[in-house]
Amino acid sequence: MFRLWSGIPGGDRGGAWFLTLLAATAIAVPVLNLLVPSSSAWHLSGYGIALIGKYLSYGMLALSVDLIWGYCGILSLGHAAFFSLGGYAMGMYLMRQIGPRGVYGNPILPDFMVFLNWKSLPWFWYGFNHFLYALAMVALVPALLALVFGWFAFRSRVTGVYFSIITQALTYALMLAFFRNNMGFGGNNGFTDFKDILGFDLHSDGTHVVLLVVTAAALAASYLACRAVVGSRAGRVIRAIRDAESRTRFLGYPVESFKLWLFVFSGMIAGIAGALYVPQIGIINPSEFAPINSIEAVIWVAVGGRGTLYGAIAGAVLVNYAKTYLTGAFPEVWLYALGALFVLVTVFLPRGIIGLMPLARKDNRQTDGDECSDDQAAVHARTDGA
Amino acid sequence: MNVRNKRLYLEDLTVSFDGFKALNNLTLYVEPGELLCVIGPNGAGKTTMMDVITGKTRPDSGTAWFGDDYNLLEMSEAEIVAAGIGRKFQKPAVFEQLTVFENLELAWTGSRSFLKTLRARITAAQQERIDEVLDMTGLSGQRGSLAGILSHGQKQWLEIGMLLMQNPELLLVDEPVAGMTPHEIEHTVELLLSLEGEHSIVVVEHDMSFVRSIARRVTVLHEGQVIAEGNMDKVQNDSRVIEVYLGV
Amino acid sequence: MKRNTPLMAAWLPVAGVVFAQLAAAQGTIKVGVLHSLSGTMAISETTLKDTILMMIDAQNKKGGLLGKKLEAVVVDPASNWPLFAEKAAQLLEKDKVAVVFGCWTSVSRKSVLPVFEKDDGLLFYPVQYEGEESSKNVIYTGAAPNQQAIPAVDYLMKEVGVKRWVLEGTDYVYPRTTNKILEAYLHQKGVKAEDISINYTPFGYSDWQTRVAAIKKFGSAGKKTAVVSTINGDANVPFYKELGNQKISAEDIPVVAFSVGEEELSGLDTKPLLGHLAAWNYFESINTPANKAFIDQWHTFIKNPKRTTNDPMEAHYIGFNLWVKAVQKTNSTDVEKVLAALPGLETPNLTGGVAKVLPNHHITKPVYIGEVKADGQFNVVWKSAGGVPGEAWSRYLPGSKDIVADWVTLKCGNYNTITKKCSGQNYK
Amino acid sequence: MKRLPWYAQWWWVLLLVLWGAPPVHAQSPQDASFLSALGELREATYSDKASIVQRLSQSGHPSVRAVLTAFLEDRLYFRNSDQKVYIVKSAEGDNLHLIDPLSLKDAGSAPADSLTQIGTNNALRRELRVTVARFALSSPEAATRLAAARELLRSLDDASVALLRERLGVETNSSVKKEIRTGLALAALDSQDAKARLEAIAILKQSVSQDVRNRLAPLLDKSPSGTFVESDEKVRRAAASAVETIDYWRSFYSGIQTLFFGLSLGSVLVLIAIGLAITFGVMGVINMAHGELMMLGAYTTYAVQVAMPGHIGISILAAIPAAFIVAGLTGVLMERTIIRFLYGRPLETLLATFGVSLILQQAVRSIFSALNRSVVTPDWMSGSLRLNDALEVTYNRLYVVIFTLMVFSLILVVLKRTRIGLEIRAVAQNRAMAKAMGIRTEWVDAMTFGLGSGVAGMAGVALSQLTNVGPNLGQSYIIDSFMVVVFGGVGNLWGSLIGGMSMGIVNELLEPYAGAVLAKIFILVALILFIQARPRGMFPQAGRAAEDK
Repeated sequence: MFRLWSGIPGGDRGGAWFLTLLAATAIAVPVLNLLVPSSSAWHLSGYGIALIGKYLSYGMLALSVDLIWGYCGILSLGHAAFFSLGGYAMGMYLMRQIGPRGVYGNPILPDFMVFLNWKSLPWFWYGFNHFLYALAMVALVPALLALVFGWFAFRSRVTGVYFSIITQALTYALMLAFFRNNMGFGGNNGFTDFKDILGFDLHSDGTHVVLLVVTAAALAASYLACRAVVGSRAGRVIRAIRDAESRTRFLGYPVESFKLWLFVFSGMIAGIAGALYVPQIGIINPSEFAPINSIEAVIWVAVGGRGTLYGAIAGAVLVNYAKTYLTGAFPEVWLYALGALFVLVTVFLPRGIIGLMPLARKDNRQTDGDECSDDQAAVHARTDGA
Repeated sequence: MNVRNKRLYLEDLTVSFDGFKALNNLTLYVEPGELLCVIGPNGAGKTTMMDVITGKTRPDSGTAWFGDDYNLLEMSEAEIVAAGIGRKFQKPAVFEQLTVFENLELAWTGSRSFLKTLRARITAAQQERIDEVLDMTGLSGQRGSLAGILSHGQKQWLEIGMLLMQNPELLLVDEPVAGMTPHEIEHTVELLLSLEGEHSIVVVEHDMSFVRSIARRVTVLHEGQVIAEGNMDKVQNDSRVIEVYLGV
Repeated sequence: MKRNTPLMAAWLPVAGVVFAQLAAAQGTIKVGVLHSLSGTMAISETTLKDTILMMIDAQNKKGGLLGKKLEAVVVDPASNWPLFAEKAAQLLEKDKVAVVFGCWTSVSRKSVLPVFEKDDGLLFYPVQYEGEESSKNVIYTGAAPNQQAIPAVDYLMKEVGVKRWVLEGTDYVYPRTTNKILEAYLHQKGVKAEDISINYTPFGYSDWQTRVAAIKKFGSAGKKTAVVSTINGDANVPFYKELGNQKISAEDIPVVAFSVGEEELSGLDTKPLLGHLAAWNYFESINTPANKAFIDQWHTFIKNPKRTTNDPMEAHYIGFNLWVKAVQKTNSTDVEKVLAALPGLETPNLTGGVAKVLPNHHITKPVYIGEVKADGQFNVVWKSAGGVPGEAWSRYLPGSKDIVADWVTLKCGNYNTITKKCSGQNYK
Repeated sequence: MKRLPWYAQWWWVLLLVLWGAPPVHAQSPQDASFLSALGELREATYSDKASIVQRLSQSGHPSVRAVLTAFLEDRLYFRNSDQKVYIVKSAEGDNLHLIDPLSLKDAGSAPADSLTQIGTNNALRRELRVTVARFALSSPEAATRLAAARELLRSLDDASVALLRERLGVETNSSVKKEIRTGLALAALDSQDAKARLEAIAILKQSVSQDVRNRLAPLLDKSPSGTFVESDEKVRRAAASAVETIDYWRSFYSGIQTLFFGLSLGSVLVLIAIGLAITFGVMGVINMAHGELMMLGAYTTYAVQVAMPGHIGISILAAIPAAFIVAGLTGVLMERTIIRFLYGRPLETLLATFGVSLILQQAVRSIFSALNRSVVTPDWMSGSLRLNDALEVTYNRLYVVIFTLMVFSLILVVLKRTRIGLEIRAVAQNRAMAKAMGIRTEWVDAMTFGLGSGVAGMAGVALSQLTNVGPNLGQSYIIDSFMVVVFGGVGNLWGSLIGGMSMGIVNELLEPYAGAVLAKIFILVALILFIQARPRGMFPQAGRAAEDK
């Protein structure tokens, strides 16, 4: 445990604060929704839960982007692909759960297959009626894609802008593919009209509260995992790669495999985030693959502050709340505000809003700060004694 | 090849960049534990030689062996490092975003694989070694500062320090004192001399006074070839050297 | 603590979600408008938003409803399907609207459907669609396939003598289903498989050279050929341009479209389209007093005498009036009551007929077929005798021919007459 | 078309031979029946209208041709007040210029809303076209005669055949003659005399028209009774070889057509990529607003057209520099206010420019509304260039190809031959050195970005002729343009040209087999794999973008 916390030089108070707030949310939401009577103004409606759930899953996506962009300098414009694949894997499970309750009452085939006259379930749908199998796929499919794609890309030393562009091509190609009705993923409509998950009714607030708490837990866990990574020596190697790739190579580090591992790990997190997103939102369709989504995810990170994990998450929450609010309050002009936000942040706040914070400036040292913090000294002291 | 237990064998190396021969049948040996200075005018092929040794550049012909059992021409950069050849670049290349301590830590010999480094922790031995090197390079005071804010000289030392962390049998040091104050140069000299014996060291340098102050043996390169070898005085009196290099 | 406020601030949104609900105005009846104002669908949907605003405006001038003023709650789902579900929940749970008018694409409807059934809302859906659906909480004021596609094909077969068919569509559920129905229908009418060519292209497809050349080839086999187009909005302009340039005139190979109306035509140079057909339940060019009044009202409201009207606008006009009637009849805006009152309710449409709500939550609509004129209007060349009742479930699809929807007696949106079962319902 | 009794047909010819003889005096009984027939048109159903047209065309009245032509062109109206039928000069405008259908003399003018158009539908227009074509066959202009002959060929009946035979003697123009011969040959296929049929086939063999093929093919079929439709075995063989030849040539020409499709798609890709090749390739700015700059160009085209109504033809040309300026200035503005803060941080420019793209999109929505804008295609750009019966090349595509090549060579000249071009390249290669040599790098940056953006604007003009002019125009092209640049090799214009063209051709070659979507996916995947093999694109080149972040 100590290692986990001391992992990052600076032991990061920001992270501590973030975890506390996350816990607070995970407690407050059930209370406000289940205990507070719906008559009260303080009651949190299912709509509110879904919103917060969405923010948190997006936060997780932002985390995965920040891990490779903020710490390893690899800008992936294809993370929406991992997110969506995770989402689709979960969606397939939820579709199979509908069973005979579909409008055509077909016990095996989802409705969209029935009215396209499909006779039998395509092979890649097998097994998705088992939750655990689906769960495995949620992580494995994105991981596999990241592995194959990354292996090719990094091995042939595709870097920087080129990498960004081909990741964009990747997610774009996947979007086109999933739009095809012949693919067996419901085409443009994707999956919707889910009934229940593990037997719990997806139309009850209770289920959504649980989903939200699970999401919060997953977010916390992946946050700690990411921090453990960037805090480890591997994390320092990764930052070294970001700053001087060839020099790191001359120190004898297999740069490519470091990048690959990180990319796969990050892809997995994105996939899990997608899987948590789908049941709370109630629909998954190909437009989730749209390159624009990947770009937005990157922007959340930039707004929050790349290179600080909790900053990325905060960015995701903030930007999406801004979207929710503006699309409601100023439907006609919200794009101006959003666009301006992106411009201003990138030009004037290269370190994001977190960069404004005293505590962040302290934590940031592990990436671009100025002086070793007491904690690290502590670590050394300890190991000295050992 | 017959065993003559030298540290480094470079034989008949030829490297040409579109026509221009950077190395031209260069042959050069380094004894175990010796401190060899390589001098020569710009374009003599000093850096190219370093590149060949560290696997950055592949020669058109010739052989390069490290000890009697490593054929450098068949090894990747990483493998060469692992085999025990460390290099200090002409321009100091340290990780400016990492602290001095972390720079040294990353240079530590040990498993380079992702999973290992993921679990790796600073052992007492490493701690000692790092402190030791910090002392040698006189950077103990800056152990916690980002390498980016060090002075030019300090960066040079840090980089030498990183070499020492790798504890290589062969150090390649490229212009260590470029842009150093006399006082810093003095310190660097001590540093290098203190390393002599346990490591073989190849120093490439322009600064004559510096070379004289450290060199036991000097090799003069010109147009990719060795034109003179021996101690400083011998070399300085060599007519060809005078003509091509010192130009007096 | 103090120095950490910025990070706290980053968490405000979550709090914001909670506080946001404290706002809830009283004294007015809220009407939700759920149409994309940005993104790809804004092209079509902004007009519908304005239509509803116009209707509300007019209703308020007449003194509102049940003595209260109507208040529009407009949100922008930005052509983003998950956002549709989210905004629907906002309208129903946060703003507590009495009714929602919205959605265009099938996927957006599918996306909000569970929300409306969970929160027991009421949605008026104004666009022609593929059918195969009937929800307790939705009134479908647009055309079902039997109110648009089938009559159009009949017209081409009987009046124009078409023997060979190209079913050209954008690859999504509406064209897929419509073409399945038409294919079955054509086979039933004795058209051979080799005389039917079905093809799908992606959204916003713009390079039609190859496809149009293929259609030309298919059409040059000596039999009269027609194209039944279910191509989605954006891809139409380049499609017709290419048709025109490759000299395929409506006289040789007529194209009948189900999603090209006055609105779309106003966005393109109609020269190449001359004589091509569209099947709708309303045309701006239809000359009735009601229609004239509506067009004038629209022009004054939108402050632009050139703006066109179109079929989905009429659907909203009908839907809004039906809702007002139902509210006045039940003297309440309670969704349960209104929904109970709607079936059987009638209101005049803009083309001199009557729109009647059927037990399957669809309405009766007349069918018109028009040829594009140079001025971007349609010249009606065929009209159905009276209103055609909308069928939720196509009788031509194997999957759905045994399914019926009846919210009056059966109280079920898809009741299987063979198994005598009612499945696929979410509401409790 | 309904067959007429044989005497009617000959009467037809007679009538046309005596053509041009002016009526002895007005208001003859002929006029009366003519007028009444016209009158009936007002109320008649479309099928009735058809038979009325029949009657009119046989009435032999001198102004039949004018009236039917007007009817075909929707220029036949009746006045609401007195129900009198008139021809109008043109249906444009609020005040229509009337012409008397009998005397074809000027009959003053009347406000549009006091008149009602006599509508036509497809079937009727089809019939009118054939009828009018019969008259047109004797028109003074060869082009009109040619068109008329082709028109008649498409639906031959004995009347037309008789007419053609008549014309063959008098026809002087060779190509018209050829068409007529083909027509007569087609007719001759029905003749009883096998020899005549053989000769006909010999003539038809030279044609590559699908209609001819469709007419020959049945000769090879067996009738239900099992005997061949064409009894004579020699004729059958001749027909078979003729069909073969025609098919061969048709497939040959369709191959050429596919190639052209590829080139035209390719040149669109190149066009949308050139601007980016400059901003991204030379300056290393990942300009996500590139698509929106093209959108601005398209909207400028629209604005110019609105500004100069009645000059559609020129307006397109006028729009090109206008679009260049509008988009260019926007680009300079972007560079001065945002991008210059981000040099050396290419990935950040991606984010900032993405923000800009959102703003620009919403801006046009606010100004022009979310609806698509209709950009009229000038006549000289619509239709297609007919090379023969099997091969036509659409004008708009043709012009886009030419336009692309012009723009491309223009950019090359600017970059390679001008002072500013020299400075641009200098700054791209070594900013510090360029500065040292006294080049105002700041200014050069602005100019470079302005140039790239301006070119994007010009691309927008072309796109306005191919697709929707709406707020989403940009988004649909941005990815493709990046693909082209990266594929060709960042910082290398020639790379973009060859890259774009080859992507276009491959796409069109695949599409017939794989379908649009799979073809596209295939291209993308191939591109991804290609980048693995050549991480710097086809023609790598040093430039600010080439250095990695």
